[in-house]
Parts: sequence; structure tokens; C-alpha cells
Amino acid sequence: MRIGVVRFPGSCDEADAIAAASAVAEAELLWHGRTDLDGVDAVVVPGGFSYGDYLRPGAIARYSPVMTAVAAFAADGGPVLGICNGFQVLCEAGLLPGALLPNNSLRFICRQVDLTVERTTTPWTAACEAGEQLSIPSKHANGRWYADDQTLAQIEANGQVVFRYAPGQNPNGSLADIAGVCSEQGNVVGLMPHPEHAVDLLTGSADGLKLFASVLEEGSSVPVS
Amino acid sequence: MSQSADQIPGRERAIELALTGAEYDQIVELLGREPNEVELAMYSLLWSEHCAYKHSKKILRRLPTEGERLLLGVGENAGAVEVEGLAVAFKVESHNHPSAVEPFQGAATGVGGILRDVIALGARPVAMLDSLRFGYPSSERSRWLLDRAVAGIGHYGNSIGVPTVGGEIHFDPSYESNCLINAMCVGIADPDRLMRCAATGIGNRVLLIGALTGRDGIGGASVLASTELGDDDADKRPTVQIGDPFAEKKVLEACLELVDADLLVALQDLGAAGLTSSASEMAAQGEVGLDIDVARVPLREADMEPFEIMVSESQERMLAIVEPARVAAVEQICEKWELLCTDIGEVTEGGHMRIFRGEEIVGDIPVTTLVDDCPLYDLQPSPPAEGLYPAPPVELPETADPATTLLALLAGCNIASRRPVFEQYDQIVQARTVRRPDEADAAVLALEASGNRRPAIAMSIDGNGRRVAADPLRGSLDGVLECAANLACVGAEPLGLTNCLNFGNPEKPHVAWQLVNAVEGIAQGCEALAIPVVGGNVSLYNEGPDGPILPTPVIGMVGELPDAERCAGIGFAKEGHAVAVVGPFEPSLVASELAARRGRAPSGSLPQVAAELILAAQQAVRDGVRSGTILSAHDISDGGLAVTLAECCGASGIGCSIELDELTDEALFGEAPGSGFVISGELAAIEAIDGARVIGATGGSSLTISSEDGGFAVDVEELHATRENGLRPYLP
Amino acid sequence: MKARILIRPKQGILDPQGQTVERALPALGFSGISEVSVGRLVELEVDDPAQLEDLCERLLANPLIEDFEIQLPEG
Amino acid sequence: MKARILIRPKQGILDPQGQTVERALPALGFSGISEVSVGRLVELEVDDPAQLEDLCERLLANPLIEDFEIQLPEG
Ligand SMILES: Nc1ncnc2c1ncn2[C@@H]1O[C@H](COP(=O)(O)OP(=O)(O)O)[C@@H](O)[C@H]1O
Ligand SMILES: [Mg+2]
Repeated sequence: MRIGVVRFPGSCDEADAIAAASAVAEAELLWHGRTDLDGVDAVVVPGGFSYGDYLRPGAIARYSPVMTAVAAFAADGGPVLGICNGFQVLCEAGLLPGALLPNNSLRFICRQVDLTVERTTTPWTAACEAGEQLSIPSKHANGRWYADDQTLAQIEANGQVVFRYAPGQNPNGSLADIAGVCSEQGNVVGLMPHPEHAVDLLTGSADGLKLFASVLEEGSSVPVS
Repeated sequence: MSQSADQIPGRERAIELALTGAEYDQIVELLGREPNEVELAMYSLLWSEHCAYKHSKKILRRLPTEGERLLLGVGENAGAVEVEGLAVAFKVESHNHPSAVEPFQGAATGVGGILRDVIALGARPVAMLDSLRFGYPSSERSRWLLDRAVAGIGHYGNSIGVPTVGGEIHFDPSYESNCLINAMCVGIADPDRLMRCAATGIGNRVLLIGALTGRDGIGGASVLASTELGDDDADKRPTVQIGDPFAEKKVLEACLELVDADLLVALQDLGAAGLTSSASEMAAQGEVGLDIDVARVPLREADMEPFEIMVSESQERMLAIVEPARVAAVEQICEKWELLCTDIGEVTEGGHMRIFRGEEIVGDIPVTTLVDDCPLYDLQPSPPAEGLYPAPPVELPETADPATTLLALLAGCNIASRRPVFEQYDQIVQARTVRRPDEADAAVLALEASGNRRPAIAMSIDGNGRRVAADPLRGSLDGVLECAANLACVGAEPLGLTNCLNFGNPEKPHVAWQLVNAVEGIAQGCEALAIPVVGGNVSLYNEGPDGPILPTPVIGMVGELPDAERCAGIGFAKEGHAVAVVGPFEPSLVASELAARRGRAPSGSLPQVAAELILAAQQAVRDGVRSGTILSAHDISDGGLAVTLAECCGASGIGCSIELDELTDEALFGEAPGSGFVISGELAAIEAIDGARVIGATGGSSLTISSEDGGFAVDVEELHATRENGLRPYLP
Repeated sequence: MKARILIRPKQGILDPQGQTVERALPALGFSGISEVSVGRLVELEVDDPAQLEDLCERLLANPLIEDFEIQLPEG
Repeated sequence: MKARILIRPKQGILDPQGQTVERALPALGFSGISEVSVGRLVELEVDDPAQLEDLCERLLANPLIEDFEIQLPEG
């Protein structure tokens, strides 16, 4: 299994995503200018400040050549994980529902939060238990997930909510405490907190490893028909 | 020389540019003629306090700059020490005056500037720390400065992917009109690839990499950095520079790629005084000349004059010396990162800095006259006849009982948790952060991002202006020892320090006296610890209408520890552990936080404890932490023993019962930074530590402190909440 | 020609920036100000303004959360 | 009455947002667009528009680095 980690100008967490992915598989960087995915089996769109977050986070990066390839890969059922800025990019690209608005506090907030796993039938949560809590750091200024009422109802009904902030821990004002969602097919997952920063007890928690381990689980990378 | 004679600006213009008449005469003598506009602009900047260290260079010679582990020292863009076969580079720098004018951009570009100093070594920045000073937060202006400066630091550091892992903030009325914004950057490099700034190789090309050059900060270095801020601040405003962390991120990645590919001869950031200072420093270090063609510099505004191009302080630019055959390869990497890379000149023989506009020579200066010949001034130190600093307002009555006093201190702006600040910083990117803010006295970072994660570095930044005001020499010495104490608490051994000397107007005898003694104190601290000063920065003229700031030497220290899995935290590890004090701790209320709250000016004599005794205690703590016998360690600093114990309880949620000989103000709230620690662990192991005095045990849900005559208890949750919420109102 | 694009948060979406401004007003001595909303202003030189609609939809605004308005010089 | 305030980066001051957007355009297939600047748009209800100048200087804009323009409904 090879996991590709996209790198845009302004990406910051790509090296950490590579290190996290390397714990379970082979990992390589995918430069934003390339038009193919080098045959990888799964894609991580990492955190950071692609294009400085200028205009809107993810607004410019979503038009990188590599994102066309990521969209095609996603349409084929390939597993894609967007973390933080990567989540913003995937929402801007329309691969995930909703949008990410400035935190209610209008401040960047970096703190460890507990996430409840709401859905385990995705390639990135297959190794988790339903209802399990993961301790994972969250750090962003634009993480308030938003969708209109109808979309929200639909997403809840379809089981597209993958992670919620544990009660009382929503750091940004996201609707319904939503921390991460998936595509209708379930193969594209995005979340604001950073599982790649929770892969070693030495630095606080290893709970995030489960997301990367999930993609190895049998069947998880098989296209969902 | 083919320069238009009508451009001779003369002596008056020189004085407008903050040179003295005598300095102008000296320039004329050195050149053998009058300088033209371009040349005068260049002299005025390089001969400014900011660049030439006119008032501090002589005394800085007192600082020890040699050390066994030193790889790169004073004179380069940043210093570096060796750890486990890697180079750890670090430096602290101030951005005080720009931040007083526009705190968000001032602080942001301060971070950007110190990052570039570390990038210039070919090191990857792995951590930022910051040291901030403001007036009391009861002042609206101070709250605004705090809010915006913190946001600016976060904006830049977060966006560029460098964690901010530590720092400190103090509030004192003396900083009301002169806030201090000092930022420290730590980077890691391959020692064999460390870049120097010396331009060498006649015929090599000079490449300007990064952002377009605009009119940013023109005159900034001389106008902003070398004069006191007065009422006419508004006039200085157009010089505000905007930081673009996205551009710097690309500069960072491109430069590291260039260094990795071994394509560069030398590298240097553009900081204060822009191209002028970078180019002449590179030329001076390499003992060569440089030809620079300003017509080739890519501009943001079309109609810039040569002198403007030479002194522009546009951010996010680097200067590289490259062999002609490698220019194409350099250009290719810059293009990949969507960065401008422009060949603007070449390395020449003869030691002249020649500025061209196309074919026309618009300036020609012997490099040494720019860099080495600026007159250095002797200070006229003399102690002040009476206290320089007025008594602060009374906020806490002398009659308050100990529990009330303790809670008031914990809620106070100088002791309350900095969480509302550091939560605005990414503390964890790059996956090295083993100890985050508020978890331990020093930040701890794994040296390797992957692989063997045990070898680690620790870092801390510290300064205590009140104590330095009371006794510049001892206060500064204690400042160095306190920084080392922070490292000892996580089991780290100091390797080197960097410092930023933030003082008032050095031409005033009492400020000169503070400065000279502070440098002596730092030097003695270095000698005691046997570590060098690897670099630093000086920020003078921090004075407002009400007088100088507290003398504020800020110390940044880096140390090493063998095993990141054994670095104690502040919080008690377990119930039923013994709690002990280690060290020759002689608590005093002089210049303490309690004294300030009670409205006392910072004066009186500080305890003069022998440095050997302090170092022995630090060694005992370090050894105990490393061996795993000490499971929590916290140095006793602001607020004294009671506050330290409260923090140990709050960080863990575990209470403790303490028995002291007496419950005097000195015993509970007296300070002697660097010299005392609260530690905990198994009783037998703690008792075996040389010099440890067991004072109680952990357990329960309150902090109970008693003596024969009585005592008091406060609930741990209340202690914790009080400390956590102290700053919140100011950063909602 | 010079074009101006006004981008505003969609009705009904919480606008903490606008709220923060509103909350700060009384302390600064302002009264009688309400319904503050904060959006983005993009100005540019464009040869062919027919492209702008597309530019706004694809890049400058996010239709899920923002409305836009294109202003061209009169005449 | 409804008022609109346009806040833009001052002439000569670096506008990293505008620069970055401008550089991204060719890749999206847009051409003939230049001098992109990104600023802020504030809209509000105000009883007494005479206050607005002061409001902009003190709160809405940062006069060191931004210019502002107040637009009121005609008539
Ligand atoms: N307080 C100090 N202690 C030791 N070295 C210092 C101090 N202040 C400045 N220096 C050294 O003087 C040199 C010039 O400093 P500076 O002008 O700040 O460098 P740069 O232009 O690279 O930022 C540097 O090598 C710096 O480390
Ligand atoms: Mg430098």
C-alpha cells in the first residue's frame, strides 16, 4: 500500500502526514503541479496554509492540477483524507459537503480535543469502534463547519457525519459539533483536527494512528460501487 | 566618478537622517569627498544604533563567546551548537519600535525576521519563542497591544508551519508607551551544510530571492530604531511593513532545497537596512567587493530611486552568492516555489560596494568604511541617585490573609496562565513537541522528527526587569541562572544562550549603568554555567515621556537531554509522593511580584547566593529527572513558594499538604529565581537527593500549608480556575 | 476597465466579525448602528468584464456561504 | 439608513492577498486581469452617518495600512 500526501505551496503538515502514513504503509509526497497520483492507493490532503489561506482557505489550492487527479480518484472510490486545510480544500472542491467558516472566537485555537467517532464504515475509520473517543489536537482559525439546514439534515440522515467534538469541546462553533464528514460514497473523509499529530505518545497521543491504520484494513480501499 | 554633482545632500541632510555632524565629517574624511544621496542613505543606516551597535559594541566584548559545543557564534546570522551530530541554531531579536506603532504587523514581521536569520544558516526552523512586555492590562492601549501582537505572532508562525513552543509575558507600567516584542527562533541543520554569510569567489553572482522590493520601512532602521518614540509617532507611520508568511514559507522551503543541493556559496537574509546591510555584511565578512545593479531589482512600485531600493526593508527576501555555473539550477528551484530569483550583481575584487543603475554608477563606498569604521561610543555609566521607577499602584493590601494573597497573585496578570495567548499558537506542528507550554518549565522537542525520538533539546526564554532594575548585575545573573533552572526541570543541560538587551537611552548615565552591569551579570552567568553567548540583539532608546522601561535583558537558552521520555513536568505525578524543596533558596520580597502588587517600587538588595550552590542544586534536579527519581519539578520564581506549589497542584489536579517552619510573607511569596525548586517523587528516592528538604506530601483535593502557628488551605480546583482565568478577560 | 466585486456573507449565516464590531461600538461611544456585516472587497483591472461572473462563482466567492455583486463603471 | 464602507490596502503597501489571487488566475483560464487588490467590505444600518468617518478611523479600518471610502445611498 502506498499513501500519497499532496503538497501545495504553503502546506505545513505534509511532513508530519508522511511520517504518520509511514507508520502503516509507504508514503510519498505529491507535488501540487502534477497531473497524476503516481499510482498511490490512498491520498491525504494535509494541513497548513496553502496559498497563505488568502481569499478563503482552500480557494486557490483546489484548482491545483493535482486536485483534478484527486477528484477523479475520489470519483472512482479511492480513499481520500483531508485534514484541516486539506478538509477546507476538499469542501471548496465540492468533494465534501459544507464549508468552513472563521472560528466564532475569530482566533486561531490550538488545543487537544476529544473526538467521538460517529461512523466506522469509511476507509479512514474502519479500525475505530463506533462511539470511541480519540484524543487529537485541533489547531485552526477557520474550522467552523457550516451547511444549510437541508444539507445538514441530509448529511445526518445519510450518516455522513464521521467525527463530532465531544460534548463541550467544540472549539470553533461548528454546526452540531461536527468535526469531520464524508462524501456520500464514504470514501472521501475530511476533518479539522489533526490525526497526524497524534501518532506518538511522546508528543501527547497516539489515537490518530487509527485513521491511518484504517486504510490498511481489508476492503477499505476497494472502490465502493 | 560619473555621479551627478547636484545630488550632494550635505551635512544638514545627514543630521536629518540621525547621523551626528561629527559622524558626517568622518564619512567625508573616509571617502575623501562628500557622499551623494545614495551613499549617505547607506551610511545613515549602517551607522545607526540598530546596525552599528555604536553604544553597545564595546561592552558586548565582555560576553564569553567560546564554547566546546559551539559551531557558529556571534557575527553570523544566528549562532549554533552541536547536539547529537546536528547543529542547533538559535537567536533572539527584538521588534519593539515597529510593534509599538502597529502591533500586529510589527510582531508578525519580527517573527519573520528572526526566522530568516535561522533560515540563512541553512537550518530548518523548528521552534519559536517570544518574550513580551506591556503596560498593565488595565490600560486600554496595553490590552490592544497585547491582543494584536499575540495575533501577529500567531499569524506568522502558524502560517509558516513553525511551532511556537514557549515564551513569557510581563506587565509593568514602565512598558506602557514602549512595549517589548522579542522573538527567538530555533532551527536544526546538518553541521556540514551550515551556511555562512561571507561573500567569496570573485566573479560569483549575487542573487536576490523572494519578494518584490517596495517602499517598505524606508528610513525605518534609522528613524524607528534609534530615536525615542515621541508624540509625533504618526509621522513615522508610512514605514509600516506588512508580513507575508506565505511568501516566507516559499523562501524557507526553497532556501533549504538550495542548501541541500549544495548550490550556494553564501546566504544572508535581508533585514534592517535591507540590501545595504545584507550586501555590505556579506562583502565585509568575505573581504571582497560587490557590484549591485539596482535597475535589475524587481520592484513593486515602478518609480523607486536607487537609494530607496538600497534601503528598502521589504520583507521575505534573501541574498545568495552563487557560482555562475549554478545560477540556472538555483533559478529552477526558485521557479518551482514560485519565487522571484534575480541576478543583481557580482562579487568583485578591491573591497568596494559599487551601486549601479544600469551602466551608471550611483554609489561607490569602501565596504570597510560602512561596516567597520562607524565610531563606537564609550558609555558614561553612573548609578542613579534615587530609584528610577515610580511605585506601581497598590492592588493588594498588606493585611490580606495568605490564602487571599495567594489567589490574588494567581489571578494577577503576571502569574495567571498564558493559555489564552499560547492557544493562539500552533505548538505542535513538525511533530517534535514533547512538552507544550504550561506542562513544564522549558519546552522540550525531540531532535529527530522520526526514527530515534529520545534525544531531545529543551529551550526557555526569560527575563525579569524588576529584579534587574533593583540590581542590574545580580538581577541579570539570576536571569541567566533562572533560564538554566527551567532547563534543569526537564533534565536538560544548557549548551548556549542568546540574549536581547532591551534598555532605555544609553546616552543617559543611569541607563548606561544598567546596561554595563547587566552585561556583566550575563557574562558571570555564562561563566558559571560554562556556556557561550552564541548571538543576540540590542534594542536601545526604549523610553517614553515617563522615562525608560525597566532594564530588560531577555535570555534565551537551549540545552540537551538524553531521553525525552524522562523529562519531568510541573504537575505532581501521583498521590502519596514526597514534596521537597531543593536549592540554596533564600526568598526575598525585593522586586518580587507581591511587592509590586503591594505598590512597592523595584528597589532594595537582592539575595547574593553563591552561584556554585545554585548550580549544584540544578545539577541535582537534572540528575534526578534524568534518572527518573524526580517525577515533577518546578523552579520557584514569580510569586514564590506558595505560587509554585499551587501551580504544581493545578497542573495535576492533585493537592498536597506542606509543613513550613514559618508562614511569613518571605517564606510563602518571596523570590530568588534560579536557586530553588519544588520536586516530587517517592519519599525514599527524594530523601536521597543531596540538599533536598522534604516539606510535605501529595494527595487530597486542596493545597494545605501550615506551620506550628496555624495554616491555610485552598481547594485545588479553585487555585487552578483562578490561575487559568486571570488573563481571559483581556483576550476574550 | 476597473471592476469592483462585493462579497458578503449569506443571510442567516452567523457573522462573528460583524457581531464583534457591533459589540465594540458602545464602548467607543457610537450609538444607533446595527446590522453590521463584514465581507470582502475585490478590485481589479479587467479587459473583458464578461468573465467576471464566472470568476466570482469559481474563485472569488463560495456560493454556499457568500453572495457577490459585480460593479462596473457606469456607461 | 444603510451605509457601505470599502476598506482597501493603502497604495504602495504590500497586498499579499491581491498578489496571490492575481498569480492564480492564468491557471484557472482567466486572462487580461491585473491589479487585483483584496480588501474588506463593511455594511451597516446607521441613524447618523456623520459618525461613520470617526468609526472607520477608530475601529473599522487601520489607517496606517488601509484607506477607506464611505458610501451612502444617494439623495
Ligand atoms: N546582546 C548581544 N549579545 C551577543 N551578540 C550580539 C548581541 N547583540 C547583537 N549581537 C551580535 O551582533 C551581530 C549583529 O546583530 P544583528 O545586526 O542583530 O544581526 P542581523 O542583522 O543578522 O539580525 C550578530 O552576530 C549578533 O548575534
Ligand atoms: Mg541576519
